[in-house]
Order: sequence, then C-alpha cells, then structure tokens
Amino acid sequence: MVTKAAEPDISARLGGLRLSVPTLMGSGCYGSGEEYASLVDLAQLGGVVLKSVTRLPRLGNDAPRLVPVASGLLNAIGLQNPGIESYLASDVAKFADRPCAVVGSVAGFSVDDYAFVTERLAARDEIDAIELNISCPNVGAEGETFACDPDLAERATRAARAATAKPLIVKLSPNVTDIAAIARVVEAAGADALAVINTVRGMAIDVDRVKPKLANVSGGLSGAAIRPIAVLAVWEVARAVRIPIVGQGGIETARDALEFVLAGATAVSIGTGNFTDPRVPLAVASGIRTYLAERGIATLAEIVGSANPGFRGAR
Amino acid sequence: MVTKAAEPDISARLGGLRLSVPTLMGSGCYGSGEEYASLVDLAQLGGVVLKSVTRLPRLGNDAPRLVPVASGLLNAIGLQNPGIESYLASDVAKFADRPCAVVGSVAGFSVDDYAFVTERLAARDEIDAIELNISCPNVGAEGETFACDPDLAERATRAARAATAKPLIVKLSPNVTDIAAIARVVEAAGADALAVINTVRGMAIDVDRVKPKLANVSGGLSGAAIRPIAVLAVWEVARAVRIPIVGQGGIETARDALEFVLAGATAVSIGTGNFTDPRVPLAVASGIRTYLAERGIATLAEIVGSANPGFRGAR
Amino acid sequence: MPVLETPPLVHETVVSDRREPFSDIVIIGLYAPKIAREARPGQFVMAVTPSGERVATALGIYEAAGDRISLMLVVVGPRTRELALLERGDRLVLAGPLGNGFQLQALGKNVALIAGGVGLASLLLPAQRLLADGARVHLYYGARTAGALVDAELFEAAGAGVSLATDDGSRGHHGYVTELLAREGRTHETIAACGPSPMLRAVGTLARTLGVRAQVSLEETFACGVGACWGCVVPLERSSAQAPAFPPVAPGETRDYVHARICKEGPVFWSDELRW
Amino acid sequence: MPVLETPPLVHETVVSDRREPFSDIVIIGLYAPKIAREARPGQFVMAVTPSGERVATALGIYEAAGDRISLMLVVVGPRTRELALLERGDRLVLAGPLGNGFQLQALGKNVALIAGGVGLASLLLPAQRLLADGARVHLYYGARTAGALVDAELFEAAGAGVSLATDDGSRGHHGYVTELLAREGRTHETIAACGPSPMLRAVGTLARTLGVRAQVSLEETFACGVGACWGCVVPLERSSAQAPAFPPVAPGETRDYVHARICKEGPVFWSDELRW
Ligand SMILES: Cc1cc2nc3c(=O)[nH]c(=O)nc-3n(C[C@H](O)[C@H](O)[C@H](O)COP(=O)(O)OP(=O)(O)OC[C@H]3O[C@@H](n4cnc5c(N)ncnc54)[C@H](O)[C@@H]3O)c2cc1C
Ligand SMILES: Cc1cc2nc3c(=O)[nH]c(=O)nc-3n(C[C@H](O)[C@H](O)[C@H](O)COP(=O)(O)OP(=O)(O)OC[C@H]3O[C@@H](n4cnc5c(N)ncnc54)[C@H](O)[C@@H]3O)c2cc1C
Ligand SMILES: Cc1cc2nc3c(=O)[nH]c(=O)nc-3n(C[C@H](O)[C@H](O)[C@H](O)COP(=O)(O)O)c2cc1C
Ligand SMILES: Cc1cc2nc3c(=O)[nH]c(=O)nc-3n(C[C@H](O)[C@H](O)[C@H](O)COP(=O)(O)O)c2cc1C
Ligand code: FES
Ligand code: FES
Repeated sequence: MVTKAAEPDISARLGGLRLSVPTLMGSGCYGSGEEYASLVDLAQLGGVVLKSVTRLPRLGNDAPRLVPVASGLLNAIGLQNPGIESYLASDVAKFADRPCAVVGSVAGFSVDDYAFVTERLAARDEIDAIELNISCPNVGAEGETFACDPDLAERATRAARAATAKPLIVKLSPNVTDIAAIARVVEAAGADALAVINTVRGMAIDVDRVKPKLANVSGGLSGAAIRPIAVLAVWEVARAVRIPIVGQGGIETARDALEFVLAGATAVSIGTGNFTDPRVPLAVASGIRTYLAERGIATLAEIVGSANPGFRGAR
Repeated sequence: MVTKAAEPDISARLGGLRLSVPTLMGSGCYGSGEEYASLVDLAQLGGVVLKSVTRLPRLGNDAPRLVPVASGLLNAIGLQNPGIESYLASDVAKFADRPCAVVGSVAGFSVDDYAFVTERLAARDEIDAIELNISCPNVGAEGETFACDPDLAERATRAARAATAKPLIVKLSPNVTDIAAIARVVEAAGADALAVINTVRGMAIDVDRVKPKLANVSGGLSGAAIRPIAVLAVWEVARAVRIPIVGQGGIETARDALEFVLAGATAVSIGTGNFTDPRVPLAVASGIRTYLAERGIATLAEIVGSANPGFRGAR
Repeated sequence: MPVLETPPLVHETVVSDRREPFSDIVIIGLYAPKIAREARPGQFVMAVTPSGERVATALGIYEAAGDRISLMLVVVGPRTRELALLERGDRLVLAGPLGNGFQLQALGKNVALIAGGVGLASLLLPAQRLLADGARVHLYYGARTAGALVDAELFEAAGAGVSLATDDGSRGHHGYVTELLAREGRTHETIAACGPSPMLRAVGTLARTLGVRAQVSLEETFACGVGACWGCVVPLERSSAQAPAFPPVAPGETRDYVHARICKEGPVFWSDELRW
Repeated sequence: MPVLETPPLVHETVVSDRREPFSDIVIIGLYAPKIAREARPGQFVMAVTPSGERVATALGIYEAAGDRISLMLVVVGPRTRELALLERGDRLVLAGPLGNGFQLQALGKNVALIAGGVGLASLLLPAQRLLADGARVHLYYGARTAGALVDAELFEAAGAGVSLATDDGSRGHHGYVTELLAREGRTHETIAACGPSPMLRAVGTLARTLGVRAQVSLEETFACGVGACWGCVVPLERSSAQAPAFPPVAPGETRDYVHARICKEGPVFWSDELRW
C-alpha cells in the first residue's frame, strides 16, 4: 500500500551546492540548457553542467563525431568551445536566468590551464559550482591523462581548489584499473564531490568503407551500454571516499538512477538519456519520488549507499 | 556484381595453430563444445576454447551468477572447474573427437600455477593450443591482477611459455589504461598470439531488494555493449605488436567480426553471441565469405588490419 | 544472408496464433512440429530475441499437440516485452526442447501441482500426461489478482481438480497458494511445482511439513541453456542423483554442496535436495 | 509511471495509418496536430525509439495536413527497423518540429528539386509550398531501382514535373539523378536537394557547373537534435550567414572553416558555403 505522506524530499547536497532535484544534465550533452528549453521545463531539473570550456578556443574534431552503437553512443566532439575569454564575454551572462543550478565545466591540457580557467569561470556569479573535466577521452592522449594518473589528477585538483572556494566536482575516468585509488587522491587534493564516470573509450569501423566511423578514430562510449561499468565505479569509489558522488553513465529511468544511489551516489547526471528521450530527467525525478513514497522513506539522502555495505560517505 | 571465383579462403593462423574457419568459441561460453553439439555442427567452427581450468578444483561463485543487461550480460561464474588433475583424468580424452581445434584455457593465482597447469594440460595430444587467462575479473582481485600489471603479465606468460612449445595465446583485460603496453610485454615474453579482450568489470543492483544482483557483487560485462571497447583495444594492440590477435567482445554478425579483422585481428572469438543465437558462429563464417567474395578478395588474411594505418602485424 | 543449415534442435518456427488473456500475459502459438513431437513434460526452449543483441530467453513449453506448441509469456523485462509483440505470421527461432522434465513416474498416482503465476506454463504438459497415465491430479494455482489466473480451465478440461488463490483476495483463497495445501493436510502423494523462487522455497517447507516429496521446476536467468556456461547453478546436495560430478571437493572448500546447472541437470529438482 | 507534463515541442502522437510502397520503405501517418500546424518545409522531428535504450532518430516531416503528418522511413539499421514495425494505434513520441527548413523565398520562381532515395521525404512540403506560391517546380528523383521510386505521383498531383533515374536502369535515366540535370543544362533558377552525402556533394558540383545556387538538406547522425551536443557538425565557410559565432579562431588553428550544427544552423545549407 502506498503511504500517502508528505512528498519525499529528493534534494541533494554536493558540498556547498544544493540541488532541489538530484539530477544534473551531463556536460556536453545539454549545451547550456537553453537548447533544451523548448523540450523540457528546466525548472524541473537539478541543474545543468555546461559544455566543457578550455583556455583557448577549439574548433573540435572533424565530422563525423557521433556513431550510434548497441545501447549507446560513441562521440568524439573534441571539446569544441569558444575558449574562456569569449565564453565569459558572450555566454556566461545568459546563464543567470536558468531556473536550476548552473555548473561550469573546465577542461585543460596542463595543470596551469585547470587553475586559470577555473579561477576565471568560478569568479562569475552566474556559475554555482565547477566541474573539473580531467577525463575527456576525445582530445588525443592529452586530456584523459589527468584522470588516469594519480599524480596528475591530484595536481589538477589542487590547482583548481586553490583557484576557487565554490563547490568543486572532479570528474573521473573509467579507463583505469583502480578508480578508487584516483578518487582517494582527488578527495585528498580538496575536491568537494566526484562525478563518476565520464565516457569509456571505444571505436567502431565502417566495414563498407574500411575505415573508422569517427573522424577522430576513437571516441567516448556512453549510454545504457556502460551502465554496469558506471554502477561498479560508483560502488568502488563510495567505499573509498567520504565526499559525495554524482553517478552517471547510461541513466534512462528512475530505476537506473536508483542503482547509482543505492551504490553510493548522492545525485545523478543524465547525458545520453536525454538523446533517447528528452523526458528522461522528468521521469527520473518523479520515479525516484514514487519509489521513496511507496517505501515510506522521507528523504533520498537516507538511501544513498544503502545497498553498499562498505559505503563510507556522509549521507 | 558478385565475382563468382573460387570460395574465399577464410582460414587463419595463430602461431602454429591453423584454423580452417577464423572463429573460436570464447572460453567459458561453450563448455567443451559437446554441450552445443545438438544446436550447431561443430565441424563448422574454427575451434573451441575450453572453460578455464585451475590447479585445484573450484566450486565457483554462489548463485546468481548471470544478469542480463542492456545489449549484454554480466557474469560471475568464478572459474568453477574440476581442477587440472581431475580434468586430465576424466575430461580431456573426450576432446579427441572434436571436429575443430581445441584450445585449452589455463587460469591461475600465481605464476607457478600458470606454469604448472599449462605444462600438464599442454602435454596432452587432445589439446591443440593453450590460452592463458590472466584476465578473469570474477575471482576477487586475484585473477585479473596479472593482466592489469605489466610485470605479472610478463612473468605469467614467460612461465607458461617455458612450460610448452604449443601455440600460446594470452588473453588480455580491457580494465587497464593502456592495453597496448601490456600487449608489448606479453609479446616479448613469448606469446604466440593475443586474445583481446576478456570481459569488462561491471555490476547491477536490484533496487527492489536493495542489493547487488550478482552474489559476487561484481562481474564481467560481455556482449554487444562492449563491442566498441573491444574493437578499440584490438586497434591499439595491433599497432603495438607483430603477433596475431584473436578479437572478441560482442560479436554477433559477420559485420561485427569484420570490424575486428579490419582493426587488426587475425581471427575472432564468439562468446555471448552464442547465447543470443546459437547460429551466430555459422552466420559469421558465411558472412565473412560473402564479404570477401563480393569484393573479389581471395583470402581473409589480406584484409587483416586494413582499416588500421598503424597495423604492424604480419598478415 | 545465405540460408544456414538448421541443426537438429534449432527451429525456425512461425507464430500461428496469439492471445492475451490478461494484461502483460501473452500466449503465442507456434507452428513447430519437431518440438511438438519431442517435448517431454517440463522441458523448455530458448527463444532467440527477434531484434538480436539480447541473450535468448528460457520459456517453458506450455502446450504441445499436433504440429503446434505454445509459450506463455509474462512481460517483466525487455525480452519478454519484445516476444510479447510477436503476431501471427512472424518468425521465431527456438532452440529445444532442452533440459530434463519432471520425473512423472516418481510422482506416483495422486499428485498436487502447484503453480505460481507463469509457472503454470511448465505444468500443463505434466498434468495432461499424468492424467492420461491414470493419476489423480489437482492444480493449486496462485497469482497476484483474479485476472492473472489464466487458463485454469485447460487443466479442468484435462480432468484435473483446481483450487485458486490470489494475493489480493480477488478470487479463491486470499493469500499464498501453499497455504491452501497446508490447510488441507496430506491429501496427495507428491507435489510438482513451478513458480518464482520464494514460492518454490515455501513449497519445499510445505512438503517437509506434510511429509511428501516435491519436484520443483526452477526459473532462473539462463545464458546458454545447454549446460555450457555454468551460469545458472543452484546449490544441490552432493548425494543427489542429479549432482554433477564436477567439481570434486577442493582442499579448504567449506561449502558442502555442489553447483548443479538448472538448464542441464534440471530445471526440475527434488526440493529436499536443494540447498537454497 | 505518473503522466508527465508534455512540454511544447514534445508530442505523444498516435499512428493513424501505415503503408509500405516497397520493401524496407515505410510511410507512417501520425495524428500530430501541433506538428502538422507548425511544420515549415524542410524541418524534421526526433522520433523516440519505442523500446528505449537507443538514441532518438531524426526524420524529415514528409506530409503535413490537417491533424496528420507522415514520416517516410527507409530501414537501414536497428532504429528505423523498430520504427518501421509501428502499426495503426501505436504511440510514438516525437520532438519537433526542429531545425530551419528551406529558405523558400531565396529559391525563386523556377526550382529544381533533387531527391536521392528517402531524401524525398524532406522535399514534398517545399514542393507544395513553392507551387502554392506560384513557382514552377520540377522533381528529379533517383533511387537504386524502380520499386524504390515511391510517391512521385504526390509531387505530380501538387503540380510539379517529374524526371526519374535509377542506379540499375530499371526505370527512367540509367545512372545518377544529377546526370539528368547536367544533360538539360541550366533550365532552373535554383536547386533544392536532399539525399545521401555523396549525392549532395555531386549536387554542389553540378550547381557550380550550371552557375546556379543550391540549398541542400543534410542527413547525418544526430544525438540531441536541438544544438546541445555539437555532434552533428559540418564544415562551413566562416562568411556564411548560417555560421555560428562559436568558436572564434584559436591561435594556431589551420582550419579556415567553422563547424555548424546540422540540426540547429541547418539542416539546410547553401551548397557553395559547405566545405566538405
Ligand atoms: C526453465 C525456465 C522456464 C521459464 N519459463 C517461462 C515461461 O514459460 N514464461 C515466462 O514468461 N517466463 C519464463 N521463464 C522466465 C523467463 O526466462 C525470464 O522472466 C526472462 O529472463 C525475462 O526476460 P526479460 O528480458 O523480459 O526480463 P529481464 O531483463 O531478465 O528482467 C526480469 C527481471 O528483472 C527484474 N526487473 C527488471 N526490470 C524491472 C522492472 N521495471 N520492474 C521490476 N522488476 C524488474 C525483475 O526481477 C524481473 O523478474 C522461465 C525461466 C526458466 C529458467
Ligand atoms: C535532418 C534529417 C532528416 C532525416 N530524415 C529521414 C527520413 O525522413 N527518413 C529516413 O528513413 N531517414 C532519415 N534520416 C536518416 C536517419 O535519421 C538515419 O538513417 C538513422 O540514423 C537510421 O538509424 P538506424 O538505427 O536505423 O541506423 P543506424 O544504426 O544509424 O545505421 C544506419 C547506417 O549505418 C550503416 N549500417 C549499419 N548497419 C548496416 C548494415 N547491416 N548494412 C549496411 N550498412 C549498415 C549504414 O551506413 C547505414 O546508413 C534523416 C536524418 C537527418 C539528419
Ligand atoms: C556528445 C557528448 C558530449 C560530451 N561532452 C562532454 C564534455 O564536454 N565534458 C565532459 O565532462 N563530459 C562530456 N561528456 C560525457 C557526459 O557528460 C557523461 O559523463 C557521459 O556521457 C556518461 O553519461 P551518459 O551515459 O548519461 O551520457 C559528453 C558525452 C556525450 C555523449
Ligand atoms: C558466462 C561467461 C563465462 C566466461 N568464462 C570465461 C573463462 O572461464 N575464461 C576466460 O578466459 N574467459 C571467460 N569468459 C570471457 C569470454 O570468453 C569472452 O572473452 C568475453 O565474454 C567477451 O566476448 P563476448 O562478448 O563474445 O562474450 C566468459 C564469459 C562469459 C559470458
Ligand atoms: S545457462 Fe549456461 S549452464 Fe545453464
Ligand atoms: S545533434 Fe546535437 S548538436 Fe546537432
């Protein structure tokens, strides 16, 4: 029987960032939000993680950049973005009227890049928090190296931490043997939260034309295909750190999102799910409410990590 | 127009192992072949890689051991096997009448295990080649460590190499940052061929019962979901080594298999594809023949690595 | 793609009819003469997902007569959802019949059948055969609600008695189907049951209480369905006649059971030999 | 699941009719009053895969009249295969209309439409509108074989002339559709084209040769369809009116074009501004 009590509280805290709904839209998948405004009421989202921005402008990879694959998508955008200066001058002001949290995403190719762009971006009032993308697999070897090397991950995080007092989420890569080890050093370096996971490296070949389908050869695999990989990553990270986790990778339903929460994620992020159906974030939020209500649970926070006996985080 | 020339030659050589058809059945997925004999004409397969065998008997993981996921399967069998002595005494003689190649698979928990089991198994005439499973993700941290650590991978390979002169295939794990680096040390340690890739680590959570779906918590992800990951792994390994590669991970059609071949695989292995449809290996072989015939290509070997400009292997 | 030779137990079947007696319960009839001829009561087939990419689905052989068999589906996930969309004239590839069915001889002449939900699918052929062989058969059939109690009349038509139970009390006994038998006491020689694991565990307990033996047909996730992958195991007494020899006891192994493959050694086991 | 509020451009449509004029070509009619009312010629929708898990599919709006639109599908992969199975009464969620259509004003009063295969789908509404606005319109329509040349009569009914071509010569000109126009010389003021990339490149070359301008509607893989992911780009002259300001030229950047999003800045571009 359904308990008809008060609406469950599904808000989430990521360090100093409070989300009324525990759903962020994944960086690079949702533009700056306005692109989706005709399809979704943005006020029903927890927040939007903006497309990653770098120090200098980037034209990105040549086309094709997208390949649909079994239960997922390969992408190799290559961090197309206007560069931080032009971004600050022309784009950031527009984020002021977003009816949900706005998380800036910072990518870089050196420790100094991360520090510089974080400082410049975080200084703006329109930005509620920073996500540090140290795990982009689509820019040659450069970008991802940071999330695959404990020393580089630590230094990039420390530099960004020094550059802002705003909530700092660091985004980890699944393309490692031991993601928990990276999570630990990133926590120690001052991250307020972790985004787990970025895309998994992959590629597809066009057998008719005898060449890779992506102009960039390899790309990042996202969508339902990677969900089991992502849930395990969250499970392992949640046993290793005390800071909150934003779980992501193939979330399309509330039940998918709850797998991440029960593994130890405080909030979730939806990227490719928006491409399968733009209503996914709304269905996830309402489905989580229903799940809690049916079980008479008052707050989402109570069940964070509850399937994971080794969960060490604060709820 | 289809060239009506002689049937294309789709045979493949893995060191001293010659396969008349370039399809092996993945270890652990096909028993010892006889289990599938009522569904498939085994003479139309290249060969069967037997279930991995260890020094001592193993009861394996508790149930449940299987979870279907989006475009794939999670498994955590935990190397259930009778142990090498009982295997030699009761099982191996039965392999003599298999009408295709029989590849023994050796798993272990120490370098000495790999040497011991390889020597004992390879000594038997019924066994045409040995596959060294240094990449099983379902036996705690122990098993996979070997394929995720260049030093251990090298030592296990060297030990097995010293234990037999039969063709030695070493099976690599995708759960690393740089699979090409592991491939290089394994080649240097004397492997005749590489199996790329074993399963990707993952898990799923039952949100109704608030616990992992697998008794073992985590398992190995296989099937179409991992195909892009596997194709990229083959692509990268094929640029790093000269020995042949057995491509695997999500092969369900001839076009899937050809992605691996064009990336640089000399032969392919089919595991989970047999579970989606037992006719997959036959369709793969006949589809490869058609592809070659339509293009007027005489042998499969000619197109190995042909989409991969960095391919270094011998065709 | 060239036509492939079809090996003995792989069949290209065609949907001959379809009915949907309740929401999310679909019965599809198939033209499948070989399976119809060869199926033993309690065997199953592996149904190849029409769109590919997903592992095939284990389904009990529900009816088998003449050239036709039928499968009963309850839509619980993506594969059953896709199979439930099949319509007359569509093709479906099946591997089977597979597994060992019920040991009908050992069930004797006065048998209680216990079905939980779609577990009913594996009990119609046993009922018909037992009745044809002169046994008395009574079906105890439970489901969540009245509408989900489908096809009990097929059992009545074959000559079985029928008692019903629903979780919500909308028809028959309000509660678990095992409670019905418990209330009656020992009125049957043996039990044959199929349904979800929790129900089958309850059947095991009931059988022990009543002092009768029960054969239970397990529904777990299969991958290969032919004993090749060791994915579908259930812990079984080492002393069971169905226990595989494999593996021998390892030094240090504290678990005193073996793992039997449900698809190969089962799917039917004596409940008192299961260690779950 | 609770009913969700449907935002402005997301529509729960229902299949009203379906026809299959040739194998693997399916036209599904949908009750979709808002899209029918608002669609501009050359716009598209994103169709949500009914079974989930796959990225939505971009499809041109083929017909739009009254409360009904239609979509023309050619089955090439898993998503179009699934959409092609939809039947009368089935539901389909669509996002749209999206993208900028053709700039009909700029096409003038004597327009050659060039359709390659399913590219036809994006040209019917432009043809109807151009003809209604008093332009002369001639359709050049190519496909691999006679049977795949479907629905040319809808263009004739609207008042357009029609010339056909097939790859195998089974109907009309034996060869590429662009060869037909090349042979005729400059008999039209402008071109509007939709089809596979190689054909559209040929249209670009043809237009240059003939000294006319061409608007081409590109069919690439989309993910979001709304300009959010930057996945569907095409290289475009920086000087194009459709060039996004984003990004400015980076120091050291040797590529002298910009990346325009086909879904947002397009899907229709002037062929002489594309750098592909
Ligand atoms: C020998 C044998 C015979 C069988 N006979 C039959 C038969 O005759 N008819 C029949 O219908 N089945 C039968 N089954 C069971 C059938 O094989 C499984 O139900 C099948 O795995 C379902 O596949 P699926 O992809 O639809 O669901 P799966 O993806 O495998 O998921 C189904 C299970 O996952 C969980 N689950 C997934 N999504 C949800 C959700 N949204 N809400 C709640 N739970 C969820 C539930 O535990 C559910 O039972 C039999 C099984 C065996 C082993
Ligand atoms: C603006 C726009 C409008 C469009 N309008 C329409 C429209 O009206 N109607 C329409 O049908 N399409 C249209 N398309 C194209 C449609 O969106 C794509 O064809 C779609 O991606 C197909 O999805 P799929 O999953 O079926 O195939 P995908 O999985 O995306 O694969 C299709 C492509 O992959 C390759 N491929 C995959 N498998 C095979 C195989 N077995 N053999 C050979 N090649 C293979 C081929 O290149 C093939 O074209 C439009 C696209 C755009 C951008
Ligand atoms: C098209 C596309 C573009 C992306 N761009 C970025 C990016 O710029 N920065 C980033 O941190 N992650 C990026 N990602 C990764 C997503 O934010 C997300 O972490 C990942 O896709 C896994 O989640 P999902 O399966 O829900 O998409 C991108 C993903 C996709 C599919
Ligand atoms: C049920 C199951 C059991 C497996 N057991 C083994 C094993 O014992 N040894 C091994 O080397 N690989 C094992 N594998 C891995 C497969 O051989 C194969 O490398 C992997 O599944 C990827 O290929 P696929 O996607 O075609 O299945 C197993 C895979 C599955 C699904
Ligand atoms: S499902 Fe493979 S052994 Fe039973
Ligand atoms: S498909 Fe996302 S920007 Fe065009």
